[in-house]
Amino acid sequence: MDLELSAAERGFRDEARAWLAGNVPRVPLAPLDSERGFARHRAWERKLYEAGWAVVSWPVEYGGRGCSMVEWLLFEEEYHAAGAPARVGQNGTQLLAPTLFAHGTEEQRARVLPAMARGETVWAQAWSEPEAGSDLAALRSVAVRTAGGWLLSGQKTWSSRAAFADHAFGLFRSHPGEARPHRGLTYLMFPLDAAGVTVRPIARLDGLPAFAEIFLDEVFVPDADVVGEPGRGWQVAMDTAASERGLLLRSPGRFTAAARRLWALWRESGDPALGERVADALIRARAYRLYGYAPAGGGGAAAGGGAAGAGGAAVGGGAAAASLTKVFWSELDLALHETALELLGPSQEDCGDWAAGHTFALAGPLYAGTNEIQRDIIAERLLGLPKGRRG
Amino acid sequence: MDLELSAAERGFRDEARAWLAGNVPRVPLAPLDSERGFARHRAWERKLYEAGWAVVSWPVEYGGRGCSMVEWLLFEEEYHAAGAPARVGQNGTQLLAPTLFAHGTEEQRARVLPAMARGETVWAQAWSEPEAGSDLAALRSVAVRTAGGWLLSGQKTWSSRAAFADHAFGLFRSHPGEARPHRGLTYLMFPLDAAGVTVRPIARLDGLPAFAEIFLDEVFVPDADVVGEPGRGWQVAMDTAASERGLLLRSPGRFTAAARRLWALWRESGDPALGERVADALIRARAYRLYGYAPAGGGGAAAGGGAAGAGGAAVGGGAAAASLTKVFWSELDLALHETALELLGPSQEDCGDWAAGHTFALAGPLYAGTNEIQRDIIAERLLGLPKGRRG
Amino acid sequence: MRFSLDTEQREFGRTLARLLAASDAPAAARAWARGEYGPGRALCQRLGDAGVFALAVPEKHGGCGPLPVEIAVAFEELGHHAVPGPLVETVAAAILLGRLGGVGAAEEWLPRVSTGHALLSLAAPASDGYALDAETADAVVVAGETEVRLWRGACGAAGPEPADGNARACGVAGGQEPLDAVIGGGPGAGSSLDPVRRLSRPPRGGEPLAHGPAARAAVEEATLWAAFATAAQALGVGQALLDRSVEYARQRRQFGVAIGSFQAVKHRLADVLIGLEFARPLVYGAAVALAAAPERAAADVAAAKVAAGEAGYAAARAALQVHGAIGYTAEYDLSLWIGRARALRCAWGTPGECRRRVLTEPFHK
Amino acid sequence: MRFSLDTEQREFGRTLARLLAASDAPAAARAWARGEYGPGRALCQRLGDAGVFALAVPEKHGGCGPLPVEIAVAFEELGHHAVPGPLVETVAAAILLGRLGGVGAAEEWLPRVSTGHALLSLAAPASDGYALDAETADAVVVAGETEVRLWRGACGAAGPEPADGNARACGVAGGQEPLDAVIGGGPGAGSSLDPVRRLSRPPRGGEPLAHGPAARAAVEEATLWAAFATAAQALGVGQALLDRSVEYARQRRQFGVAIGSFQAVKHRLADVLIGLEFARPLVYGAAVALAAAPERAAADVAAAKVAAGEAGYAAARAALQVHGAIGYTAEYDLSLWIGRARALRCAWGTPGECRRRVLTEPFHK
Repeated sequence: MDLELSAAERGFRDEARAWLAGNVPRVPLAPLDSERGFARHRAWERKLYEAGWAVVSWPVEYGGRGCSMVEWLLFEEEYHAAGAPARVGQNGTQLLAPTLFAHGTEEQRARVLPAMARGETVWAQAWSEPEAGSDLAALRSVAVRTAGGWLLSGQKTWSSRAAFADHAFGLFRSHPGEARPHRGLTYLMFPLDAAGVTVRPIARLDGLPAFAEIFLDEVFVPDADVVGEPGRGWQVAMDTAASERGLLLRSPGRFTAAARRLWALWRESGDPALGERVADALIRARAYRLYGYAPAGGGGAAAGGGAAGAGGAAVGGGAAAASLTKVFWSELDLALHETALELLGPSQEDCGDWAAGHTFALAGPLYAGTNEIQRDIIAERLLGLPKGRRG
Repeated sequence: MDLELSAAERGFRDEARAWLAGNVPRVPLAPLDSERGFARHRAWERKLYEAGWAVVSWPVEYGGRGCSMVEWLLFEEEYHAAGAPARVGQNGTQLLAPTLFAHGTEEQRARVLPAMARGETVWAQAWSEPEAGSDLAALRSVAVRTAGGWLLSGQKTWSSRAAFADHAFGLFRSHPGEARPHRGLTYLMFPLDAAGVTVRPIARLDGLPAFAEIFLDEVFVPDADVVGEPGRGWQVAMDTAASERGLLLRSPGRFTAAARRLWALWRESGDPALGERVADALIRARAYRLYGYAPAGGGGAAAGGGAAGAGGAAVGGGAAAASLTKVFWSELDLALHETALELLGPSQEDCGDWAAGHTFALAGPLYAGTNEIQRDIIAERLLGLPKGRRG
Repeated sequence: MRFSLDTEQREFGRTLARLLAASDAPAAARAWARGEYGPGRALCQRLGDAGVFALAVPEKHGGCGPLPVEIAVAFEELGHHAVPGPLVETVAAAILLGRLGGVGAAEEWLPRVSTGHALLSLAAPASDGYALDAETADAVVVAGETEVRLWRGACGAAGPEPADGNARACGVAGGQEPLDAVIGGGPGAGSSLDPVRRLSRPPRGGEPLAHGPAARAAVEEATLWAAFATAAQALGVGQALLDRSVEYARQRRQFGVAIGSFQAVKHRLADVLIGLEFARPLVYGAAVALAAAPERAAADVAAAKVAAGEAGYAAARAALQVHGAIGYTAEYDLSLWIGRARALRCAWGTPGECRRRVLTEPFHK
Repeated sequence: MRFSLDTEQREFGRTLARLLAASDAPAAARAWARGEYGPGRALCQRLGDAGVFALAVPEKHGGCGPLPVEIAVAFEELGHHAVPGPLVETVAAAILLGRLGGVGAAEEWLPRVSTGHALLSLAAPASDGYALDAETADAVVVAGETEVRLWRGACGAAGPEPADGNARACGVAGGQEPLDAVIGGGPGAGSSLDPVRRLSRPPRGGEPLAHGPAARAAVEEATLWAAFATAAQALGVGQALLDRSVEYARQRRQFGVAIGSFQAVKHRLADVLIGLEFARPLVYGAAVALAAAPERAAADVAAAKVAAGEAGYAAARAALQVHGAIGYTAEYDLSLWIGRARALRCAWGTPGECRRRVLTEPFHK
């Protein structure tokens, strides 16, 4: 058991560090969820792509480097430590792409992934509907069979990035009349500028249009844009849902960097009493980092729990283990930002990064399945407690 | 709006303070839940009684002073600040006595209360049964009608003080076959040395027999020892249950004194980082104290919430407000003792009072209705949220 | 001892509640966030008519204050209805001016504050030198450690707001330096905790009002009142968040049932109620302490501030969790209270500062 | 990088688990609490045979250590099965003796420790000078700030325990002072957090082993190992508490359903699992750090200690809440783990001390 990097891993890390040191914009980009900021972030993705850093864990043929999980974790550590920009393409690279790797056709991968990697096509997710939030299986938007494809109608909401994105992917009810609500769904990709699509941006707490409603009125989607088998979209989506909330969505490097910044803030402005919470942020970020290094802790659909050692017998629930991770990082993120705001005091309202980070962190326990749902999943699938009334 | 004491209140407080200063044992009594300690604590009750301090809020005719709620709160503050002994008779004085005041006969009050006040008769509660803990309505012990009274059979458990007490009170199923499980119950008092009663002490975490099982085999109880109407024991008991968990059970003075002791400990051995938790203990104890002073915050069945000011519209649920209090003090008690143990460090295991206090505090979220049940009550009765599956 | 509101105080609270319920304060707050101060100023005028600001002004300047219990009642309601503007600051600055006594500024400003015709802002060490909504305040009291100045706001000499309700084109009075770049505030500003609030640092200069120990004592006392009024406001904000969350949890259905029937939702909202119910006595305890002797009220005010600020913030967190994504949107009114709860938690005394105060200075009585 | 156990390490854990499952460790713990050390000593002997104590003893004294990863595996199991005795202290004292090198005490004691024939206790500044179970330990290493002494236990020179399993009537070896009054421990003692643990302060005197900087460094390192082994043990204790709580929540019915179907119960146990799952990598991270360079492992050990200690204690609180009153009784075995979790939270480094360590000394790598 060791935590030594191989020479290749060290070389990879040093290369990433050097590139980032020379290329991360010195002045932060405008916020991701503004029109100007979106364009800047898209350009940054292109720059990453050209240097080979856009999608390091993907196979080379799609624009990646075929990195191992450890290398990906190292890259993320360097990326966040360097204070590099938020990733505008993350819905695509972390949600859709794993789905295409698992369920897509070769043609879909070749068509979709390289453009995604270059930042040419930015993807929005289109899961929720007004009556289907936590209860995703209750969704009502439909895909009606037509010649050579499907006609999508209905309303999606809370669609992250959709205000400025190019394409979206989501679930639609294609086979009505199934006995159970999560049957008869189909996973589809569609362009946001297609005929019949109306996008209404929705402003987040801070006023930025971080998500949108998408109204669909008989939007034609060819069969080529169905992911997986028609009618089996739920299974396809659930794989994505696990990546959406696991380690791949919010990598340990993000919190390691934030905890270090918090520590620096505390040493500068330090209320000794807040030391307890600052230490906890450092410790929890450390725990998450090591959790990631444990092979079983690896994120996404393959996750099998973070037990580095003996005794972690309770964990073996595959995708359900991503629920552990999601609750952990979302609560860490909030605690960390709350402490920072308190350290900043009244000037918290004049503190750009930390205030924006707090706004972002506030949503953590909500998106990708509320933490209440995650705890239900943990209790039922990892601990084996009886199902409650939910679902 | 003011917090000024009247001349009479100041006089009362000063009298209590002076008496306690002269009479509180300098060496702590042996633990309440040991045979020797029980006897010592009983003797202390006698001493309190003789000086007029045993049951200050009771009418004079039963051994009290007819004190107001404010005077009772003042007495409790002085009592705990003086480090006076735990009250061995509390099951009787705070649970049974209010029930007798509300539902008992004049004969019962005259017979039971003075002996209780003198510490001659120490009462145990006998609510829980093996299959009826949180779900008290599930109880199975029976009272069968017989000439001039009832025959009690069954098993009670977690009966506090029963290892050494003289009498007990509890609920028994007297009218079987009722449609709803909390109908057809009768509230009865019985001696623990009666024929057919077997008491098996149960050791608490620290090994002391703080509670007992009571086995009943056709124990005769005369009609004179039925409290309230036969078959309507649930209502009678629910009144008691509210006092059991409200302010009357754990008075603010207890926590004010403990928080001050914690503060002193911190100043002595002080980890600055723990200051945050020490401050919270002081603040929460202060909040509880002021909550008590608000007329509506007054404990027990009459409680209507602690809103001193405007806006406290949510609270108006009578007995349900005691649930607020119970969750509040039980969590405060635990947090306070956890902080103390941490301040003491490894010597926590050699710290008598604080370790014993922690053991006691650990039970707080359990007894008198678990905090989970209390939160259900708060949500359903005070906030008006829909009933869940419980009950 | 009578630790409860009297009939008149309760009636005062009810009157304000009625007034505010009829005033669409959320719309005024949204306009305020856009820099349209008209509706908010009009609302403040009505509050002035109802006697809210007179509570902070001494009788000799046309007020009836300071009356801390009534101030708490009023600020609970102001928080409950999300009223925008430098309300806490107006009260605290008025108390500061009143405390300084014989200065001309008191005679000039306090009668106008008392009637709701003037709003003040206040910058002090406890606000890290920031002033709230200084760009629309009629004057800003700028308090240093040992000196107090008055900065005649950009709009200081102006008359009532223009009829179109938009921000006035304000000039700079009497050759003063202009405000620093305003930070925070406004929809889309990105980095603000509450888009309705705009903070700025008043420039150096302005009219000197006092200095030395008297100034210091007055500033300390004003800071105490600011923390106190903030606590009461946070309590009202928290109560509004709880009320709305309960309402939503009763109606919103997922998995075939009202989400309010889930134990996780119930317990979270129960904890919010506990937090608010036990913060409230601290707020009124602080009011009683301020009425008795402000110089001995520091710990009580600090306890009220930390408890109410944290309870309000916890209510915001729970409200977000209960509402889900809709609670996270700016267009849904809930966001007004969520933003306010976030900002008030650390305004006029962070939880950490308040706790330190309690640790170093015991409660009196 | 390979941050996971190898096959041999996993097999070692399974072997210990089987051994302990067949040994009725809870009964040995209960006997230990009554002062009947026989069953516990016999169990330690079997653990010694299985190689547990050799992990802390250098090869030249007959062991194979120190091997931190294996020690973590072992102590998770020891915690999981509630094994009584000064196990952490034996390991830490052995490491201390091994680190001191050429002293005769190492040659005398380490081979016996390695085989499970001797149990040691350790008093150090980090334990506030208390030694665990000194009355039955064969020797107590007494570490001051700059000196190390050896106190030959009351039973230090004795042979194997008497067949009746009762405490030996121990004399005091070599004219040493006897132990201070033993505190804590024993059922009915009233003030103990864990009736199975007995703390005492070793008397002055005893055999000097080392002093000066070398002694200081060795004591610091031994303290680190003690904190580390305590963390691993706390993790195992927490896991046992969770396992039992889940089992109970599936079976216990109230209100007509298994209590494990209540969301409040589910979420609480889910949080316990999260706490344990994210403490575990810290424990093994500390093991790796100790293996690499103990002098740079302080922050890692501190992080592991606070996370595992708090996770174990949270598991105890949740277990109590799920079990209700029965969990609060001494006669139900759950109490063994609850008591241990309470004691281990602050043993060999309180959460506060550990957090301070992390704040002042960064993680390496």
